[in-house]
Amino acid sequence: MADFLSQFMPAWLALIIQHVVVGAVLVVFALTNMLGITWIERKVIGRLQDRIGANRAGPFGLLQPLADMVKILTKEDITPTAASRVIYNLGPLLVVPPALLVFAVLPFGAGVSGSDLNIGLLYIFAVASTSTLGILIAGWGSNNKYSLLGAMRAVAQMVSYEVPQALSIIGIVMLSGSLSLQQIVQRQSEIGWFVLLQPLAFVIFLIAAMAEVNRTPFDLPEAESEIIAGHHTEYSGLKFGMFYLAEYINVFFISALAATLFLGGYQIPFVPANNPVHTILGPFVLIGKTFAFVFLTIWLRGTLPRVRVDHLMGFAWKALVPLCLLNIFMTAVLMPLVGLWSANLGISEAYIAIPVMLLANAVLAGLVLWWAGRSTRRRETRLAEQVVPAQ
Amino acid sequence: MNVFLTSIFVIVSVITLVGALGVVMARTVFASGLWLILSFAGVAGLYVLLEAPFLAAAQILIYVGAVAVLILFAVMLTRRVMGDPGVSQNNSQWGAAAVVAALMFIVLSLTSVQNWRPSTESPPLLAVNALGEAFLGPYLLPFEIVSVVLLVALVGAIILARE
Amino acid sequence: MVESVPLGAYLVVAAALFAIGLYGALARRHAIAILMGVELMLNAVNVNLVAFWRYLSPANMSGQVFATFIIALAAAEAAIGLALFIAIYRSRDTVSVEEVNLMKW
Amino acid sequence: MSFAQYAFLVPLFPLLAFVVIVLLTNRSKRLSSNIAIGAMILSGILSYLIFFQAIGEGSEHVLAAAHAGEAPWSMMWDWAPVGLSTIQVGTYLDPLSIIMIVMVTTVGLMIFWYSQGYMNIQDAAHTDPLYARFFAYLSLFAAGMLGYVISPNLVQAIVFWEVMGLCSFLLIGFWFGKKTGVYRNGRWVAEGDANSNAAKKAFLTTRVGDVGFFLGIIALGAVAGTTNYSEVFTMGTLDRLKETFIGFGTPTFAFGGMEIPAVGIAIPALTVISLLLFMGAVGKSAQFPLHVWLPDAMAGPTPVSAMIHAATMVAAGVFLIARMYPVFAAASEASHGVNPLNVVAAIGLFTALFAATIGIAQNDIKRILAFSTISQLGFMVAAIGSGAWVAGVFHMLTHAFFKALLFLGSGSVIHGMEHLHMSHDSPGHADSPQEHGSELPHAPDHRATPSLVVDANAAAPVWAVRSVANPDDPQDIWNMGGLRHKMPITFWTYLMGTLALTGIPIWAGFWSKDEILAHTYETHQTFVWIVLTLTAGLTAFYMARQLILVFFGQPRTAMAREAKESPWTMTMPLVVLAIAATLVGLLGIPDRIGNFVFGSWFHHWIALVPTTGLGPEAVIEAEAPTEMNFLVAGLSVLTALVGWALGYWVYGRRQFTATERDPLARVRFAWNTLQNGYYMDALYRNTFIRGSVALSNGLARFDQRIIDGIVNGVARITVAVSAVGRWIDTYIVDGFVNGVGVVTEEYGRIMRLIQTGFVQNYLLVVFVSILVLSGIYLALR
Repeated sequence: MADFLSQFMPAWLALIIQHVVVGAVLVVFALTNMLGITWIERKVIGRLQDRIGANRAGPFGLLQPLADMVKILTKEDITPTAASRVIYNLGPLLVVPPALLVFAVLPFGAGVSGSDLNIGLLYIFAVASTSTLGILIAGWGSNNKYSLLGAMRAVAQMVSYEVPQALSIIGIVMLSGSLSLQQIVQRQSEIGWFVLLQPLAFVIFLIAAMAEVNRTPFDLPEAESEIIAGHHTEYSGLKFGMFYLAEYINVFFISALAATLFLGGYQIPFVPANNPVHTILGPFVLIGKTFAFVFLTIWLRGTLPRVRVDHLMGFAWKALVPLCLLNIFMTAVLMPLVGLWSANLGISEAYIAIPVMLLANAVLAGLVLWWAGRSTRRRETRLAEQVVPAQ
Repeated sequence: MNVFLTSIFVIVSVITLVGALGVVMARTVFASGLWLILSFAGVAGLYVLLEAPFLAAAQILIYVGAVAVLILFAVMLTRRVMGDPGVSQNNSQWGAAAVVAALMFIVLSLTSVQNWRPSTESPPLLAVNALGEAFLGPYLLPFEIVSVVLLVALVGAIILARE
Repeated sequence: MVESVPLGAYLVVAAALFAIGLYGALARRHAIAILMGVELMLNAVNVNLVAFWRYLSPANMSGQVFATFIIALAAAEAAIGLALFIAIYRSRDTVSVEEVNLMKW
Repeated sequence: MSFAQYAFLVPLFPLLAFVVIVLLTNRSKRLSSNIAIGAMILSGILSYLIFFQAIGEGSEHVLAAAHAGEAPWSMMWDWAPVGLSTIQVGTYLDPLSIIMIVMVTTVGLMIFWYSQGYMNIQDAAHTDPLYARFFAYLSLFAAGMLGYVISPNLVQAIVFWEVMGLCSFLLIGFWFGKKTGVYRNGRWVAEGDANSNAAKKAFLTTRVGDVGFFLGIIALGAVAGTTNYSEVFTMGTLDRLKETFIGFGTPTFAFGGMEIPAVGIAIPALTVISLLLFMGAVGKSAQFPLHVWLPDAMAGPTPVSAMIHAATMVAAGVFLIARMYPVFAAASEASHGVNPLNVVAAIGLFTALFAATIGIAQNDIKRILAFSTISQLGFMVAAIGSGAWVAGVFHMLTHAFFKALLFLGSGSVIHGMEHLHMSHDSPGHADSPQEHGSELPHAPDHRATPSLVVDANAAAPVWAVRSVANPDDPQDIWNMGGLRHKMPITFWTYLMGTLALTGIPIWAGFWSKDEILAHTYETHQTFVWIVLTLTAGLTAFYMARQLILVFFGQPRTAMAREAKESPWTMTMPLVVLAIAATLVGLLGIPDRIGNFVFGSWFHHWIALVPTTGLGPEAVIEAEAPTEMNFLVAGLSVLTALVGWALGYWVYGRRQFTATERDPLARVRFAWNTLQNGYYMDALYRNTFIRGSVALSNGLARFDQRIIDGIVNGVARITVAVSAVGRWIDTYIVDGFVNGVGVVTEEYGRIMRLIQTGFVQNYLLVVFVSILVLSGIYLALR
């Protein structure tokens, strides 16, 4: 597009216009999806709870998100008197941009992405890590001790779960030899979807991602029954809408990322990667896969109870992180061997890699579960012995 | 192109320096922390301009996402939760400090501005791969030492901070 | 890129950042603010390293390698420093470096 | 199929066994020992495959390939880049290291096998509570020795060397909870921690040598630029090193046509390196000044004694000298000042004789063997030092087999003697407090029974004179007797080992010992020859004494009467080792006798020297194999027989009782001296420990009396002078002085302000200084 425009104007202006247009398209895309997700969530949760869900505004309640939006925008905008006005208003402003910025590198089809950075994954994690700042600032700026405590909890949770989330991806980076998301997707057409090669990492990633975006069962920072409503206790109207918006965009993005990293992204199964159909159909396939994950998160929300706060950190540091390290180690050891065997046997890598990695993952998972079960039983035995005196 | 990049450089530099000035001028430590984030982000922008995207991402990830959050956390933990801005944030030697800093700037600038001859090479296409090879090749020993230092710092911080 | 901005410009920006950080480290009262000044100085050094890398020897990754080392060490330093401040705060109820004077004379 | 390519697996198997046992199977005893033994079997199989491959290719070819750094005989991998060079790890298989891995895995496997029985695996109630850990340590130890033997450079060597040091510490102190005591008022009183003290002593004493070793490695690395054997042992490098000096200044410099000797020190590099490396060997191989740790190390479990003190660790020191022989030889050829080989020979010779005499007066069955080991190590070191390095290595090989056999046999005897304790608690058992109490409810009786006597004084030697007979000590040979009928397999195998050790023809020890003696005789080192022959006689005497008191006559205590033969897991290794101890000498039969069997096979296998060229032709035979000298052989056999006969004459003619004094103890002074090992421990205590205390006391007194006296005297003089000066002072100088005082005080008060205790101030000063310096720099530029 920049090439086309530069016939009429200076090159730098063309570049700026191109970036603005692409950015605007992505933002509109993200916002539309966010509205869709809120509707789907209401309907699905309703069905899970044996209700019908939103059905008043428009057919099937399809206009409900718009109605919600109008309601939120027309609410009174409150600033607590004791709060520092600048900081208080800065919080919601800082939450949304990271949620939108990450879309820049998401591959929607072969060659269709905002920008194919060759450090794409790192970019995503870097930008996503800044979303904690908004929460921290919101908690501090509200000048309310519950907000502050909620914000600190939220930040602690997000910082902790960032570690397993990033570590679970390392296996994929090793398998694809690149941080570029386009290349990661390409690689999956050669060696098989990474969900088959890295099932453990997939599970860890999903868990950590749920915690990152504060979804059930990790929604302690903002759940009403915890510390009031956490960092957005004092916010109302548009500012609360910002948090709401950011959260749902994050859910969508995390789902899309999971689909890209583990489910082959825009690829249609059994269609070769270089088939031009991917350029056209790719975005739709990706959105389809993404909504499968969105449905999964809603399903989890409807099903699982919330994690207790004292278990939260321990789970990340004592269970997920070591497991990630084991997974990295296993991948590092097995993949060169797989390459060697496939070269020796003359078979495509995928046919060797998938069974080998599945088996190794199964063995590792089995060992970990066995060990966890044993240590739990031991602890229970010990506790039981403490309760009943030896006499 | 020239003007465009130059103006971006100017903007990013101004952001960096304004952020830095904010850090040392702010009335509360919390505000200092916020300005610090701005400055870090500006430095990340400088890295992007210098065609070191990996470092830019690392800067955002580590400084903005981790160090700044850590600093804000510490601010929250070390001041009465809703504490007042307090007395002057500067100590008695701030005047001398300003003079020394200004002189330092002058000296550094004097040595900086000379007729550098930039190399005509361009950075490697896959800079991240080259960086990784550098880490595990010629810089293996420092790399391992840094790893050990990080581990020790982790353990030390936990031991220091727990009651 | 190389033609748009001279190396000296980056160095001057880094020098300014360093000087501001130095002022922060010298003049601030709050220990955490001093730490912030130090972080600024480290960032200035990093800008220098990366700028020299880009302009003088882009093929050799040493500049980026050392910048990465500095980032890692700065993170470690921040963690340790803040843990220390919190420990001091617990025992002395202040983090003003002027009041932490047990070792004086 | 090249097995040598996989030589790195030889130390890796036991290492993996260690990791697996420690991390995973620590709770399952039987499984742990099976893993350890399995790993050792794998290593052994691989070693033998490598050995046969090497035989197939011929040792000339192997040595040339290893020396030229060609795979598979020499494999190198980069480990850590350091500055300009890179530390490498790898495997270096020359004939010497191949024969060593075969020996170590064979003997080690027997010891592992035997340990199962010794630690009572078949009897769950008496199994050692730390059984799995024991096998983990043994595995790590074996890994250390194997890794050391095949290391291609001294850096890897010292890494594994220290692994061995660590393991010896862990294993000697294995029963760290065991208390020892003294026999007082008819019962045993717990006093000290002989085991943990012995472990610490072994660790620290060898550390003294290791400092030298480490410095030697640094010196070699600094001078030669590498410690890789294949690069150091080239003619070029060695010739260059011969002319290299370490020191300051130049040896001479020219001045107006005159050669003037320079001021400064210049030490010939090779001599220094050789002597420093030899220090490591002295520590590890328990040579004279640093031998004191080895007898105490007998406190460890007996398989450990066999492992550490027969087959592996102490051999590591001798192996080091053999491995670095080219350096020693080059240093000797360069002949700058001290000849290192002469030092080696002198130390070895002294140690051999010295330890043999102490062995005569020991009562503890293992302690006799310990001094015998020191003596035999001295034999080997003396052999290498006097140029018979092939014979020395050969003796190390045969010694490993028969000394391992003797140690294991003594363990079997002790085990049999403890049968009484096993069946019902002994008084000693009841009296000795158990450190682990509830944690170790069924400590085996090795742990519970006091066996060593310590003085209450902590500074006293860990082992001391046996003042009163201890009826419960299962290791005291005076408590034994007549075991020949109780433990026949042990007796016959022990007899084989004794015959081998004392150098009776056809047994292994004879051939290796004779080769050494013949070499020294034929190279006209008559003094060495005489002393070594004498040592052989003494060896025969104390071994005869031990054999007679342990196995012949009638049982002297209840323990001996109740003794039972050990289980087959212990006796089978004994039988295997007995066969080996009998036959392994055949490998080195001199040409003149054994031409039709092996014909100096060992010599042809090992006595090769690489030259500068390439390929198998580049390897030449270092020297012709020493021929059988019937005069020398006859004399040494005669001496040995005289030793046996004397032993029989003193101890064999009548039945002794357990509490009777040794007949030789009539020569009271000599006996006590010998029994206390020439009071070496006391000497160290009185010199190094007390000496430093006394020195400090002396200095303190010097300080108090003389320095203070001077000061006081000066003060007194000053008082007198000042009385005179006071007048002038008061009236003339005062104003001036007061002025100075005021100025100083003010100045001090101002200066004190600099020391604010305020970090930012200091930082400010630092940066001001930087500014000043850079200002100066910029101004001057």
